[in-house]
Amino acid sequence: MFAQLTDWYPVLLSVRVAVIATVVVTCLGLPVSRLLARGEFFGKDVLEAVITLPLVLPPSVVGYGLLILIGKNGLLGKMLAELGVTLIFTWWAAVIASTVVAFPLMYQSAKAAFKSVDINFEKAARTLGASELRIFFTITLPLAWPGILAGLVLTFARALGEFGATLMVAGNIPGQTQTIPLAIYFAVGAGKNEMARTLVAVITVFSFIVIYWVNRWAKKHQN
Amino acid sequence: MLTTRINIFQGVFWLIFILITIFLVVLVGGLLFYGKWAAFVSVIHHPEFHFAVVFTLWTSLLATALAAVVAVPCGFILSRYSFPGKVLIDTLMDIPIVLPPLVSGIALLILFGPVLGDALARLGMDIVFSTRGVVVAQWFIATPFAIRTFKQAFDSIDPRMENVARTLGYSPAGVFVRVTVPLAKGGILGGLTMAWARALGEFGATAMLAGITRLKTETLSVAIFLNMSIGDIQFAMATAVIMLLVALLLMIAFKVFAGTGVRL
Amino acid sequence: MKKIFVFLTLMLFVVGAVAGCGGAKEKVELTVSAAASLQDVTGELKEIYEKQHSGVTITYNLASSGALQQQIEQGAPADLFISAGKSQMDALAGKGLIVDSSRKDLLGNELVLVAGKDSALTGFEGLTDASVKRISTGDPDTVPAGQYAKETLTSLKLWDQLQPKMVPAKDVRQVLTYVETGDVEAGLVYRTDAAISKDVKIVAAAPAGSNKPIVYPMAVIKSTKNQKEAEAFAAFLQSDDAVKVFEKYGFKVLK
Amino acid sequence: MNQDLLEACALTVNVGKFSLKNIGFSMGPDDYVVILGPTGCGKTVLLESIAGLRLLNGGALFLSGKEITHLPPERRRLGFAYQDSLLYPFLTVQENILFGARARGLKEAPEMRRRMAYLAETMNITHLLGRYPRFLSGGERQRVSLARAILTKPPLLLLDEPLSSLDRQTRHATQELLREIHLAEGIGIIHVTHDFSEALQLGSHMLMLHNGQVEQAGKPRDIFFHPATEFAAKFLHGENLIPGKVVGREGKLWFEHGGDILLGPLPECCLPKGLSPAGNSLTMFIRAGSIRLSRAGEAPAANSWSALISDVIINSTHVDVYCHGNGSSWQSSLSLAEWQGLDLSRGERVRLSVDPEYLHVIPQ
Repeated sequence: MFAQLTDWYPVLLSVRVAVIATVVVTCLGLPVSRLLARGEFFGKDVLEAVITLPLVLPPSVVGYGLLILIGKNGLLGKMLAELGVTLIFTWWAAVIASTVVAFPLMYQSAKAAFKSVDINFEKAARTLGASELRIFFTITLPLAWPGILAGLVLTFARALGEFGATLMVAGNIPGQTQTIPLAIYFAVGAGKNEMARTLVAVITVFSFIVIYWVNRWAKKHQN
Repeated sequence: MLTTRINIFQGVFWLIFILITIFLVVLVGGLLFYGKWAAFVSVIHHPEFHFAVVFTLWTSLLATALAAVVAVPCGFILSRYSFPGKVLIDTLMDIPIVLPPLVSGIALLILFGPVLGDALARLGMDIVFSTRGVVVAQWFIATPFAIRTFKQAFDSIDPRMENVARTLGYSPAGVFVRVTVPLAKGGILGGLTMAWARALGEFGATAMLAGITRLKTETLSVAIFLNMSIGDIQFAMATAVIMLLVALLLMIAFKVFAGTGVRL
Repeated sequence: MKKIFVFLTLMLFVVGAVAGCGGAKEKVELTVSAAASLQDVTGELKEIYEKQHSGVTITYNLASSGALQQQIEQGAPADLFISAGKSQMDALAGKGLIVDSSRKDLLGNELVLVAGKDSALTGFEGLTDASVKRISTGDPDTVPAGQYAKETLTSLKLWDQLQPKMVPAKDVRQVLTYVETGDVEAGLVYRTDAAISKDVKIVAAAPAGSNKPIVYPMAVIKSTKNQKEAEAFAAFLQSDDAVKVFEKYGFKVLK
Repeated sequence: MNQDLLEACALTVNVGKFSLKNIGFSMGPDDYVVILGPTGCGKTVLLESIAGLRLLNGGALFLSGKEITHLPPERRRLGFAYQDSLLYPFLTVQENILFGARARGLKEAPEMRRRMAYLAETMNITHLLGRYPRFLSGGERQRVSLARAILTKPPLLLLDEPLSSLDRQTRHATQELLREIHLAEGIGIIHVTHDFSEALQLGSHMLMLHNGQVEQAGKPRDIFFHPATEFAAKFLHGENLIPGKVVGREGKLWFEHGGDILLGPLPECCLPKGLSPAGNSLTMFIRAGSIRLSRAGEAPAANSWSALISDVIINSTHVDVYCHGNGSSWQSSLSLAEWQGLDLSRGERVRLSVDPEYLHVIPQ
């Protein structure tokens, strides 16, 4: 039924990629969603739609777009090459792919959460002389926390399962850029059904434990 | 002093915001300009493209509607009721997001092939290699996003808001329609957008369950795959870009459509 | 909010109407699961065949050979399978899912070394050069082209040496994309695929005998309800009419 | 006797580990009942149970003689308003007020329109009708919330801390409004609060809750001066709670504290019912305002004792003097005029005295 898992590298790599991508998405996503939740300006609708786009495109197309962007001859790739940085075919490319693909999920969740925060709490804090940064971290963020947590779970899950874009920009180099979903894909293709099943079990159990733990934690802190 | 602090804070936010926007615009722009303009024209006039657009729109919208039908009660129950194993089930509903689409596709293939295939065939409801399969696959991929966001949206409602409506004469169903849903509107819209976007771009599970058949189960994602696999990258990318534009228009239309008259 | 519900209900209605349209068909519909790289050529053949046989509709299900194999193993309703590699067909034969007598090697192809248009690469021996940083082939375990590439490089005694440079791809198309964008300096693909791409050049063909013969086997699936029609179509694919079309696209037809 | 508006019989409600036990009371159509108690005593749970928002685990409810125990909230037709006004943000003020009419399909009915206009007029919110709640102040929101609750003329209005989120000025105005609603509309009110001054000012009846049980019920004034338990006394800011014994002397009952102080005779009315008090350890309850204070030189008299001033706190309306005597602390409140006439300061010896009619003992 199951195969002995001798190579744990894909598992460790997947965890690393998913965690870093989640952190990056959070750091980038919160400011963006906060601004768009409150601000009103011309073209906001279009901008919002643009941010949601990586969700719409098939991941392989996102991967192709990234390849054109951060590949050796890509716009960004050339600039980075001059600085001595190569992203393509490294696990950092996997992080970037996961980040781009999962970003809209955090954005949508966090935006709804920020919108639901009663603006009067912030106003009250402002009249008490708190700085904007302080208000954000001590008032807005805690009040919006449940929604952000939902975004975190979605982001983490999506980053962990990301396949199409990762395959394109990070390649499928065993021991270097092969994450679990990639390993599963190639195990299935090679007819190694036991290995594929084992890897599916690993990724399912692992994500189950993490998400379960987050949910439990959230439930406990709800009251 | 106060003003400078505000400026630094907002400056950082705006900086990140602008960088992300530029990044995404360049990403999409790369696809746009890597192709040739002639390709766009030929894509727009191609009957296969017309089929794929219409097919994708109705399958993805149907999948989203079905996802909403499932996610509204699921999200509501997960948000409002307490029962043993609730966190476990809550977690279970997120798992399809983690699974690589190929695995989801195989799982669906097993379910609707060997397990349920005969029964469904007797009902004339074949799923495997049919257009229904496309909807099923998209629905399966999109639903967890809707459930999670809907639950979150229901969570953020003060139950006393609903209590007041009960005392004002509304039945539980009336409260749900008149109070709960309007209050959760932001989250529900966000969830629907996510689910729809995900259904729109779904490829792996669809390809596995519904097969990749020109002019039959050809969604835009499938069209992109088909054109890429015969080396017609120009055509594929033009399709992708037009797909983006269609999605963009629909999203904005949806927002305007749903947003009229109600301001939160 | 009410509007959204009205909208969704409307969608359901429309969709119900569309879904209800699939009435009974008198025509025989053949589902051919074929490797995705065959779609253009098989598309042309479909038109010819349907013109000759008005009672048959050919429907192609196109994906990578591995995915097609998976679908057939899970009982997906395919009638004929054209694989890009021998191993997928062997796997199905091993499970007794194909009509063994119908199995034929339909097409042949050739493995070539490709590089970017401006590449200075002249042959396989140049791959060890430091200027070649990355080489892409199909994944040797899953992609038939990758298997052949491994055989060729092994027989040239380059495989072990080139291992650190390798980027295994999920199909030939991905290899070509990498070469086109310049992210890898060289790749090994089929001649038919290399011919389509305008941004790559063929540097060299794999030396004769360096890999097992590249064949595209086909077979009728055992669970088919249209065995007669499937066999008839298989015979057509080997007819002279079909050979002309295959050769137009650069395939070798095996008899 | 008039028919009761609401009769609650032995209500029991379990909420997790907390439970409301055996609550019974009744009120007439003209009553303004205040339910008083500290946070977590079950006030809100009781109110929600009456409204039908929580299932009863036991007991029965009757509204105007009809049993409503098993009716869902929407069929009880009671008015209800929470502490934070909880207006619907997606509706204008007018739509919020008409929300209850909409439930009955009467949103466009002329009598409802007239009623809304009338309520808006009396509550001074006519100019706000077209606005969305987020543009309203706290007091305005609360008035809209009240208008919404009484639009369809419910016989009974349930209010959960309606004043506690308001500032002092708004609170006073809203208090007036509540009184007016009660009198002019003829609506019975049950008003939950933790503030006993609110209870004293508004309530015709009071129900004090503690740990899910009725601690004491009665007229607010009676409870204020004659709390039945030590908890009630403390919660009503009882200043002097002095332990001691009740002793019988000359056919009367007296309160003895520490051997030196003998207060009495105790008035009959203030003794705990059903208790043979003599010899029992009890607690003496005296309001600070009932204790008089004089200079130490005056001759000892009945119901007086000597003490040392330990602290003096001067307020704008009165002066609180804290004393120490006979091993106990005493608090006396003086008017500013009295205080000026006495001219005392910390450390001085004084004589405290109390009129026997202000004595009240409670079981320990």
